[in-house]
Amino acid sequence: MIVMTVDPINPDALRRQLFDAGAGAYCGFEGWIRNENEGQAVLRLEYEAYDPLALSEGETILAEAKQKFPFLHAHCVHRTGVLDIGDCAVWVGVSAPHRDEAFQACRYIIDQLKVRLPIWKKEHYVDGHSGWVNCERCAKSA
Amino acid sequence: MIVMTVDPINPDALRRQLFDAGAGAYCGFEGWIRNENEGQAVLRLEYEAYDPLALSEGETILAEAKQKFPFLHAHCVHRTGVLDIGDCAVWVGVSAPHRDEAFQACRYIIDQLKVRLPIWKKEHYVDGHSGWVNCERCAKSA
Amino acid sequence: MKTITVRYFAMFRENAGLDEETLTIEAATAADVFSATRERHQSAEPTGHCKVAINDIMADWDSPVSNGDTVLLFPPVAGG
Amino acid sequence: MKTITVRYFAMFRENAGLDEETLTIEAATAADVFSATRERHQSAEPTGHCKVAINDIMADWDSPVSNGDTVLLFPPVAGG
Repeated sequence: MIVMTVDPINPDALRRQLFDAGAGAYCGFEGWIRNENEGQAVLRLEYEAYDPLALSEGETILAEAKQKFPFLHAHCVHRTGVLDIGDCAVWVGVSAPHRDEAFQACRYIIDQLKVRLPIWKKEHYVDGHSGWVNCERCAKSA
Repeated sequence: MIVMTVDPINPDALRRQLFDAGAGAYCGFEGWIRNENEGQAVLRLEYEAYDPLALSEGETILAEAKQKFPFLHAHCVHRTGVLDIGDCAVWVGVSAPHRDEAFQACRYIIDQLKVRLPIWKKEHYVDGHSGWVNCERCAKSA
Repeated sequence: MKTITVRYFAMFRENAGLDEETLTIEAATAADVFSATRERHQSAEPTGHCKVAINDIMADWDSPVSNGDTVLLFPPVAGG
Repeated sequence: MKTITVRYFAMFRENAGLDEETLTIEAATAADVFSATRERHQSAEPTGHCKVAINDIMADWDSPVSNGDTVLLFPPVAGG
Protein backbone atom coordinates (compact mmCIF):
# COMPACT_ATOMS: atom_id res chain seq x y z
CA MET A 1 0.00 0.00 0.00
CA ILE A 2 1.17 3.51 -0.74
CA VAL A 3 -0.12 6.63 0.98
CA MET A 4 0.40 10.32 0.14
CA THR A 5 -0.02 12.64 3.11
CA VAL A 6 0.56 16.18 4.31
CA ASP A 7 0.84 14.97 7.92
CA PRO A 8 4.08 14.01 9.69
CA ILE A 9 5.14 10.40 9.07
CA ASN A 10 5.18 8.06 12.08
CA PRO A 11 7.63 5.24 11.20
CA ASP A 12 7.02 3.28 14.39
CA ALA A 13 3.25 3.02 13.86
CA LEU A 14 3.86 2.10 10.23
CA ARG A 15 6.34 -0.71 10.87
CA ARG A 16 3.89 -2.33 13.27
CA GLN A 17 1.50 -2.81 10.36
CA LEU A 18 4.08 -5.14 8.77
CA PHE A 19 4.28 -7.58 11.70
CA ASP A 20 3.76 -11.20 10.64
CA ALA A 21 4.54 -14.44 12.48
CA GLY A 22 6.18 -15.68 9.29
CA ALA A 23 8.53 -12.69 9.00
CA GLY A 24 12.14 -13.13 10.10
CA ALA A 25 13.33 -9.82 8.69
CA TYR A 26 12.25 -6.21 8.44
CA CYS A 27 13.99 -3.49 6.44
CA GLY A 28 12.95 0.13 6.69
CA PHE A 29 14.12 3.18 4.76
CA GLU A 30 13.49 6.83 5.58
CA GLY A 31 14.36 9.88 3.52
CA TRP A 32 15.16 12.81 5.80
CA ILE A 33 15.46 16.48 4.89
CA ARG A 34 19.16 17.26 4.83
CA ASN A 35 20.71 20.67 5.51
CA GLU A 36 22.74 20.64 2.30
CA ASN A 37 22.38 19.68 -1.36
CA GLU A 38 25.07 19.93 -4.03
CA GLY A 39 27.03 22.40 -1.95
CA GLN A 40 24.14 24.69 -1.07
CA ALA A 41 22.86 25.18 2.51
CA VAL A 42 19.20 24.18 2.57
CA LEU A 43 16.64 25.83 4.85
CA ARG A 44 13.50 23.82 4.01
CA LEU A 45 11.88 21.84 1.20
CA GLU A 46 8.52 22.08 -0.47
CA TYR A 47 7.06 18.91 -1.98
CA GLU A 48 4.34 18.91 -4.58
CA ALA A 49 2.76 15.74 -5.96
CA TYR A 50 0.01 14.68 -8.28
CA ASP A 51 -1.61 12.18 -5.94
CA PRO A 52 -3.81 10.15 -8.33
CA LEU A 53 -0.86 9.09 -10.48
CA ALA A 54 1.61 8.93 -7.57
CA LEU A 55 -0.69 6.36 -5.95
CA SER A 56 -1.25 4.24 -9.06
CA GLU A 57 2.43 4.31 -10.07
CA GLY A 58 3.39 3.50 -6.45
CA GLU A 59 1.13 0.43 -6.44
CA THR A 60 2.72 -0.70 -9.69
CA ILE A 61 6.19 -0.41 -8.15
CA LEU A 62 5.12 -2.39 -5.04
CA ALA A 63 3.71 -5.15 -7.27
CA GLU A 64 6.93 -5.29 -9.31
CA ALA A 65 9.00 -5.51 -6.12
CA LYS A 66 6.86 -8.34 -4.76
CA GLN A 67 7.36 -10.34 -7.94
CA LYS A 68 11.14 -9.79 -7.99
CA PHE A 69 11.81 -10.26 -4.26
CA PRO A 70 8.94 -12.21 -2.65
CA PHE A 71 8.14 -10.45 0.62
CA LEU A 72 5.23 -10.63 3.05
CA HIS A 73 4.22 -6.99 3.42
CA ALA A 74 5.43 -3.62 2.12
CA HIS A 75 4.13 -0.14 2.74
CA CYS A 76 5.22 3.27 1.59
CA VAL A 77 4.26 6.77 2.69
CA HIS A 78 5.33 9.99 0.97
CA ARG A 79 4.76 13.37 2.49
CA THR A 80 4.02 16.61 0.65
CA GLY A 81 3.93 20.27 1.66
CA VAL A 82 6.61 22.27 3.46
CA LEU A 83 9.20 20.18 5.33
CA ASP A 84 11.96 21.30 7.65
CA ILE A 85 15.48 19.92 8.19
CA GLY A 86 15.23 16.51 9.87
CA ASP A 87 11.66 15.84 8.77
CA CYS A 88 10.88 12.47 7.21
CA ALA A 89 9.78 12.95 3.58
CA VAL A 90 9.38 9.31 2.63
CA TRP A 91 9.19 5.99 4.45
CA VAL A 92 9.37 2.49 2.99
CA GLY A 93 9.05 -0.68 5.08
CA VAL A 94 9.23 -4.34 4.04
CA SER A 95 8.82 -7.53 6.08
CA ALA A 96 9.91 -10.87 4.62
CA PRO A 97 10.82 -14.41 5.69
CA HIS A 98 14.54 -13.69 5.14
CA ARG A 99 16.70 -10.57 5.12
CA ASP A 100 17.79 -10.73 1.50
CA GLU A 101 14.27 -10.16 0.13
CA ALA A 102 13.60 -7.47 2.75
CA PHE A 103 16.71 -5.46 1.83
CA GLN A 104 16.38 -5.90 -1.92
CA ALA A 105 12.66 -5.12 -2.08
CA CYS A 106 13.07 -2.02 0.11
CA ARG A 107 15.91 -0.74 -2.07
CA TYR A 108 14.02 -1.43 -5.28
CA ILE A 109 10.93 0.39 -4.02
CA ILE A 110 12.74 3.57 -2.93
CA ASP A 111 14.93 3.66 -6.06
CA GLN A 112 11.90 3.40 -8.33
CA LEU A 113 9.74 5.80 -6.31
CA LYS A 114 12.35 8.50 -6.63
CA VAL A 115 12.45 8.42 -10.40
CA ARG A 116 8.92 7.41 -11.38
CA LEU A 117 6.42 9.10 -9.05
CA PRO A 118 5.04 12.51 -10.10
CA ILE A 119 6.55 14.31 -7.12
CA TRP A 120 8.60 17.49 -7.25
CA LYS A 121 10.64 19.28 -4.65
CA LYS A 122 11.66 22.88 -4.42
CA GLU A 123 14.64 23.65 -2.24
CA HIS A 124 14.71 26.90 -0.30
CA TYR A 125 18.30 27.88 0.42
CA VAL A 126 19.78 29.73 3.37
CA ASP A 127 20.94 32.53 1.00
CA GLY A 128 17.31 33.27 0.09
CA HIS A 129 16.92 31.82 -3.39
CA SER A 130 15.14 28.60 -4.31
CA GLY A 131 15.13 25.97 -7.03
CA TRP A 132 13.26 22.93 -8.30
CA VAL A 133 15.40 19.81 -7.93
CA ASN A 134 16.35 18.02 -11.22
CA CYS A 135 14.92 20.90 -13.21
CA GLU A 136 17.81 23.13 -14.20
CA ARG A 137 16.59 23.89 -17.68
CA CYS A 138 13.09 24.86 -16.59
CA ALA A 139 14.69 27.05 -13.92
CA LYS A 140 16.73 28.80 -16.62
CA SER A 141 13.63 29.46 -18.69
CA ALA A 142 11.76 31.04 -15.79
CA MET B 1 27.89 1.54 19.20
CA ILE B 2 26.76 -1.99 19.90
CA VAL B 3 24.69 -3.05 22.90
CA MET B 4 23.82 -6.53 24.21
CA THR B 5 20.66 -6.63 26.29
CA VAL B 6 18.10 -8.97 27.83
CA ASP B 7 15.40 -6.26 27.60
CA PRO B 8 12.97 -5.79 24.70
CA ILE B 9 14.40 -3.71 21.85
CA ASN B 10 12.72 -0.37 21.13
CA PRO B 11 13.52 0.47 17.48
CA ASP B 12 11.80 3.85 17.54
CA ALA B 13 13.86 5.15 20.47
CA LEU B 14 17.00 3.77 18.85
CA ARG B 15 16.49 5.36 15.43
CA ARG B 16 16.07 8.75 17.08
CA GLN B 17 19.64 8.49 18.32
CA LEU B 18 20.79 8.54 14.69
CA PHE B 19 19.16 11.87 13.76
CA ASP B 20 21.58 14.31 12.14
CA ALA B 21 20.91 17.48 10.15
CA GLY B 22 23.38 16.19 7.56
CA ALA B 23 21.58 12.86 7.10
CA GLY B 24 19.37 12.45 4.04
CA ALA B 25 18.86 8.72 4.51
CA TYR B 26 18.18 6.19 7.24
CA CYS B 27 18.16 2.41 6.82
CA GLY B 28 17.04 0.12 9.61
CA PHE B 29 17.06 -3.66 9.86
CA GLU B 30 15.28 -5.83 12.41
CA GLY B 31 15.55 -9.57 12.89
CA TRP B 32 12.22 -10.96 14.14
CA ILE B 33 11.52 -14.39 15.62
CA ARG B 34 9.78 -16.38 12.90
CA ASN B 35 7.33 -19.23 13.49
CA GLU B 36 9.22 -21.61 11.20
CA ASN B 37 12.78 -22.63 10.36
CA GLU B 38 13.84 -25.19 7.78
CA GLY B 39 10.40 -26.75 7.75
CA GLN B 40 10.00 -26.99 11.52
CA ALA B 41 7.33 -25.06 13.48
CA VAL B 42 9.13 -22.89 16.05
CA LEU B 43 7.62 -22.07 19.45
CA ARG B 44 10.33 -19.79 20.85
CA LEU B 45 14.07 -19.11 20.71
CA GLU B 46 16.73 -18.91 23.35
CA TYR B 47 19.74 -16.70 22.68
CA GLU B 48 23.04 -17.04 24.51
CA ALA B 49 26.00 -14.73 23.96
CA TYR B 50 29.43 -14.08 25.31
CA ASP B 51 29.04 -10.35 25.79
CA PRO B 52 32.67 -9.18 26.16
CA LEU B 53 33.68 -10.58 22.77
CA ALA B 54 30.32 -9.87 21.12
CA LEU B 55 30.82 -6.20 22.00
CA SER B 56 34.44 -5.97 20.84
CA GLU B 57 33.77 -7.89 17.61
CA GLY B 58 30.66 -5.76 17.03
CA GLU B 59 32.68 -2.55 17.34
CA THR B 60 35.21 -3.93 14.86
CA ILE B 61 32.40 -4.65 12.37
CA LEU B 62 30.95 -1.13 12.78
CA ALA B 63 34.40 0.39 12.16
CA GLU B 64 34.86 -1.75 9.03
CA ALA B 65 31.44 -0.69 7.74
CA LYS B 66 32.21 2.98 8.30
CA GLN B 67 35.40 2.70 6.29
CA LYS B 68 33.71 0.87 3.40
CA PHE B 69 30.48 2.92 3.25
CA PRO B 70 31.01 6.30 4.95
CA PHE B 71 27.95 6.93 7.11
CA LEU B 72 27.17 9.39 9.87
CA HIS B 73 25.90 7.15 12.68
CA ALA B 74 25.28 3.44 13.16
CA HIS B 75 23.98 1.54 16.15
CA CYS B 76 23.27 -2.09 16.79
CA VAL B 77 21.44 -3.88 19.60
CA HIS B 78 21.27 -7.66 20.05
CA ARG B 79 18.97 -9.27 22.54
CA THR B 80 19.62 -12.46 24.51
CA GLY B 81 17.46 -14.73 26.65
CA VAL B 82 14.13 -16.33 25.76
CA LEU B 83 12.29 -14.70 22.82
CA ASP B 84 8.82 -15.40 21.50
CA ILE B 85 7.47 -15.33 17.94
CA GLY B 86 7.42 -11.73 16.67
CA ASP B 87 10.02 -10.48 19.14
CA CYS B 88 12.89 -8.40 17.78
CA ALA B 89 16.20 -10.24 18.30
CA VAL B 90 18.51 -7.76 16.61
CA TRP B 91 18.27 -4.18 15.38
CA VAL B 92 20.72 -2.29 13.16
CA GLY B 93 20.25 1.35 12.17
CA VAL B 94 22.39 3.58 9.95
CA SER B 95 22.02 7.24 9.01
CA ALA B 96 24.04 8.68 6.11
CA PRO B 97 24.07 11.63 3.71
CA HIS B 98 22.76 9.41 0.86
CA ARG B 99 20.77 6.20 0.66
CA ASP B 100 23.42 4.06 -0.97
CA GLU B 101 25.77 4.20 2.02
CA ALA B 102 22.86 3.72 4.44
CA PHE B 103 21.64 0.54 2.72
CA GLN B 104 25.07 -0.92 2.10
CA ALA B 105 26.43 -0.24 5.58
CA CYS B 106 23.28 -1.65 7.22
CA ARG B 107 23.49 -4.81 5.12
CA TYR B 108 27.21 -5.25 5.79
CA ILE B 109 26.73 -4.88 9.53
CA ILE B 110 23.91 -7.44 9.86
CA ASP B 111 25.62 -9.92 7.51
CA GLN B 112 28.84 -9.78 9.51
CA LEU B 113 27.14 -9.79 12.92
CA LYS B 114 25.35 -13.01 12.06
CA VAL B 115 28.50 -14.93 11.29
CA ARG B 116 31.11 -13.36 13.55
CA LEU B 117 29.55 -12.53 16.92
CA PRO B 118 29.75 -15.20 19.66
CA ILE B 119 25.96 -15.61 19.84
CA TRP B 120 24.08 -18.90 19.74
CA LYS B 121 20.41 -19.68 19.41
CA LYS B 122 18.48 -22.72 20.46
CA GLU B 123 15.19 -23.29 18.74
CA HIS B 124 12.33 -24.83 20.69
CA TYR B 125 9.93 -26.55 18.31
CA VAL B 126 6.19 -27.00 18.56
CA ASP B 127 6.67 -30.80 18.60
CA GLY B 128 8.62 -30.54 21.88
CA HIS B 129 12.24 -31.04 20.84
CA SER B 130 14.90 -28.36 20.49
CA GLY B 131 18.16 -27.74 18.70
CA TRP B 132 21.09 -25.35 18.47
CA VAL B 133 21.07 -23.54 15.14
CA ASN B 134 24.09 -24.21 12.84
CA CYS B 135 25.30 -26.92 15.16
CA GLU B 136 24.17 -30.21 13.69
CA ARG B 137 27.30 -32.12 14.51
CA CYS B 138 27.40 -31.09 18.16
CA ALA B 139 23.69 -31.98 18.36
CA LYS B 140 24.51 -35.45 17.05
CA SER B 141 27.16 -35.93 19.67
CA ALA B 142 24.83 -34.98 22.50
CA MET C 1 -8.79 21.88 -34.12
CA LYS C 2 -9.12 20.11 -30.79
CA THR C 3 -10.12 21.37 -27.41
CA ILE C 4 -7.49 20.14 -24.92
CA THR C 5 -7.31 20.87 -21.22
CA VAL C 6 -3.68 21.21 -20.09
CA ARG C 7 -2.60 20.87 -16.45
CA TYR C 8 0.77 22.20 -15.30
CA PHE C 9 2.79 20.96 -12.33
CA ALA C 10 5.63 22.34 -10.22
CA MET C 11 8.00 24.45 -12.37
CA PHE C 12 5.63 24.29 -15.36
CA ARG C 13 2.81 25.66 -13.21
CA GLU C 14 5.02 28.47 -11.91
CA ASN C 15 6.24 29.26 -15.41
CA ALA C 16 2.72 29.35 -16.90
CA GLY C 17 1.37 31.22 -13.91
CA LEU C 18 -1.65 28.93 -13.77
CA ASP C 19 -2.65 25.36 -12.82
CA GLU C 20 -4.74 24.59 -15.83
CA GLU C 21 -6.03 26.07 -19.08
CA THR C 22 -8.11 24.93 -22.03
CA LEU C 23 -6.58 25.36 -25.46
CA THR C 24 -8.09 24.99 -28.91
CA ILE C 25 -5.17 23.82 -31.03
CA GLU C 26 -4.01 21.65 -33.92
CA ALA C 27 -2.42 18.70 -32.09
CA ALA C 28 -2.03 15.05 -33.09
CA THR C 29 0.15 13.90 -30.17
CA ALA C 30 1.05 14.76 -26.60
CA ALA C 31 4.29 16.22 -27.96
CA ASP C 32 2.28 18.66 -30.10
CA VAL C 33 0.39 19.82 -27.01
CA PHE C 34 3.67 20.31 -25.16
CA SER C 35 5.08 22.37 -28.07
CA ALA C 36 2.02 24.59 -28.11
CA THR C 37 2.35 25.29 -24.39
CA ARG C 38 6.08 26.01 -24.72
CA GLU C 39 5.43 28.64 -27.37
CA ARG C 40 2.58 30.06 -25.36
CA HIS C 41 4.60 30.40 -22.16
CA GLN C 42 8.09 30.97 -23.64
CA SER C 43 9.48 27.82 -22.02
CA ALA C 44 12.64 26.15 -23.35
CA GLU C 45 12.30 22.81 -21.50
CA PRO C 46 12.80 19.87 -23.90
CA THR C 47 10.69 16.71 -23.52
CA GLY C 48 13.84 14.84 -22.34
CA HIS C 49 13.27 14.12 -18.66
CA CYS C 50 9.69 15.37 -18.62
CA LYS C 51 6.69 13.06 -18.50
CA VAL C 52 3.16 13.27 -19.76
CA ALA C 53 -0.18 11.72 -18.83
CA ILE C 54 -3.44 11.79 -20.75
CA ASN C 55 -6.66 11.61 -18.73
CA ASP C 56 -4.76 10.43 -15.62
CA ILE C 57 -2.91 7.63 -17.42
CA MET C 58 0.84 7.82 -18.06
CA ALA C 59 1.46 8.25 -21.80
CA ASP C 60 4.30 8.69 -24.30
CA TRP C 61 5.08 11.87 -26.18
CA ASP C 62 3.84 10.29 -29.39
CA SER C 63 0.55 9.12 -27.84
CA PRO C 64 -2.42 10.54 -29.82
CA VAL C 65 -4.67 13.16 -28.22
CA SER C 66 -8.40 13.46 -28.84
CA ASN C 67 -10.82 16.30 -28.60
CA GLY C 68 -11.74 16.81 -24.94
CA ASP C 69 -8.61 15.12 -23.47
CA THR C 70 -6.84 16.42 -20.41
CA VAL C 71 -3.06 16.44 -20.84
CA LEU C 72 -0.89 16.58 -17.69
CA LEU C 73 2.60 18.03 -18.14
CA PHE C 74 5.17 16.83 -15.59
CA PRO C 75 8.61 18.44 -15.29
CA PRO C 76 11.51 16.16 -14.21
CA VAL C 77 10.46 14.36 -11.00
CA ALA C 78 12.36 14.25 -7.71
CA GLY C 79 10.58 12.21 -5.07
CA GLY C 80 11.99 11.03 -1.75
CA MET D 1 51.97 -29.74 32.01
CA LYS D 2 49.95 -26.53 31.95
CA THR D 3 47.04 -25.39 34.02
CA ILE D 4 44.37 -24.13 31.60
CA THR D 5 40.90 -22.85 32.44
CA VAL D 6 38.40 -23.86 29.79
CA ARG D 7 35.03 -22.13 29.31
CA TYR D 8 32.24 -23.80 27.36
CA PHE D 9 29.39 -22.06 25.55
CA ALA D 10 25.96 -23.07 24.22
CA MET D 11 26.05 -26.69 22.97
CA PHE D 12 29.56 -27.23 24.36
CA ARG D 13 28.36 -26.14 27.79
CA GLU D 14 25.36 -28.46 27.62
CA ASN D 15 27.51 -31.33 26.40
CA ALA D 16 30.13 -30.86 29.13
CA GLY D 17 27.46 -30.27 31.74
CA LEU D 18 29.42 -27.30 33.12
CA ASP D 19 30.35 -23.69 32.28
CA GLU D 20 33.99 -23.88 33.14
CA GLU D 21 36.67 -26.23 34.42
CA THR D 22 40.37 -26.09 35.06
CA LEU D 23 42.48 -28.78 33.42
CA THR D 24 46.13 -29.72 33.91
CA ILE D 25 47.19 -31.00 30.50
CA GLU D 26 49.94 -31.23 27.89
CA ALA D 27 48.88 -28.59 25.36
CA ALA D 28 50.92 -26.43 22.98
CA THR D 29 48.04 -24.85 21.06
CA ALA D 30 44.36 -23.99 21.36
CA ALA D 31 43.66 -27.04 19.17
CA ASP D 32 45.35 -29.27 21.73
CA VAL D 33 43.10 -27.88 24.47
CA PHE D 34 40.03 -28.50 22.28
CA SER D 35 41.16 -32.12 21.66
CA ALA D 36 41.58 -32.72 25.37
CA THR D 37 38.07 -31.47 26.08
CA ARG D 38 36.58 -33.58 23.28
CA GLU D 39 38.08 -36.75 24.72
CA ARG D 40 37.01 -35.77 28.20
CA HIS D 41 33.37 -35.09 27.22
CA GLN D 42 33.00 -37.59 24.33
CA SER D 43 32.28 -34.83 21.82
CA ALA D 44 32.76 -35.40 18.08
CA GLU D 45 32.59 -31.76 16.97
CA PRO D 46 35.49 -30.91 14.60
CA THR D 47 37.19 -27.50 14.81
CA GLY D 48 35.63 -26.60 11.40
CA HIS D 49 33.05 -23.91 12.15
CA CYS D 50 33.99 -23.53 15.81
CA LYS D 51 35.95 -20.58 17.13
CA VAL D 52 38.33 -20.08 20.00
CA ALA D 53 39.46 -17.18 22.16
CA ILE D 54 42.36 -17.02 24.59
CA ASN D 55 42.00 -14.63 27.54
CA ASP D 56 39.09 -12.82 25.86
CA ILE D 57 40.89 -12.28 22.56
CA MET D 58 39.85 -14.15 19.40
CA ALA D 59 42.58 -16.64 18.47
CA ASP D 60 43.39 -19.33 15.90
CA TRP D 61 43.45 -23.03 16.57
CA ASP D 62 47.23 -23.03 16.24
CA SER D 63 47.70 -20.12 18.66
CA PRO D 64 50.01 -21.14 21.54
CA VAL D 65 48.60 -21.49 25.05
CA SER D 66 50.49 -20.67 28.23
CA ASN D 67 50.21 -21.83 31.77
CA GLY D 68 47.31 -19.99 33.44
CA ASP D 69 45.47 -19.07 30.21
CA THR D 70 41.69 -19.15 29.90
CA VAL D 71 40.55 -20.79 26.66
CA LEU D 72 37.00 -20.09 25.45
CA LEU D 73 35.43 -22.72 23.20
CA PHE D 74 32.71 -21.43 20.86
CA PRO D 75 30.48 -23.78 18.85
CA PRO D 76 29.26 -22.52 15.43
CA VAL D 77 27.63 -19.10 15.92
CA ALA D 78 24.15 -18.03 14.85
CA GLY D 79 23.40 -14.44 15.74
CA GLY D 80 20.49 -12.34 14.54
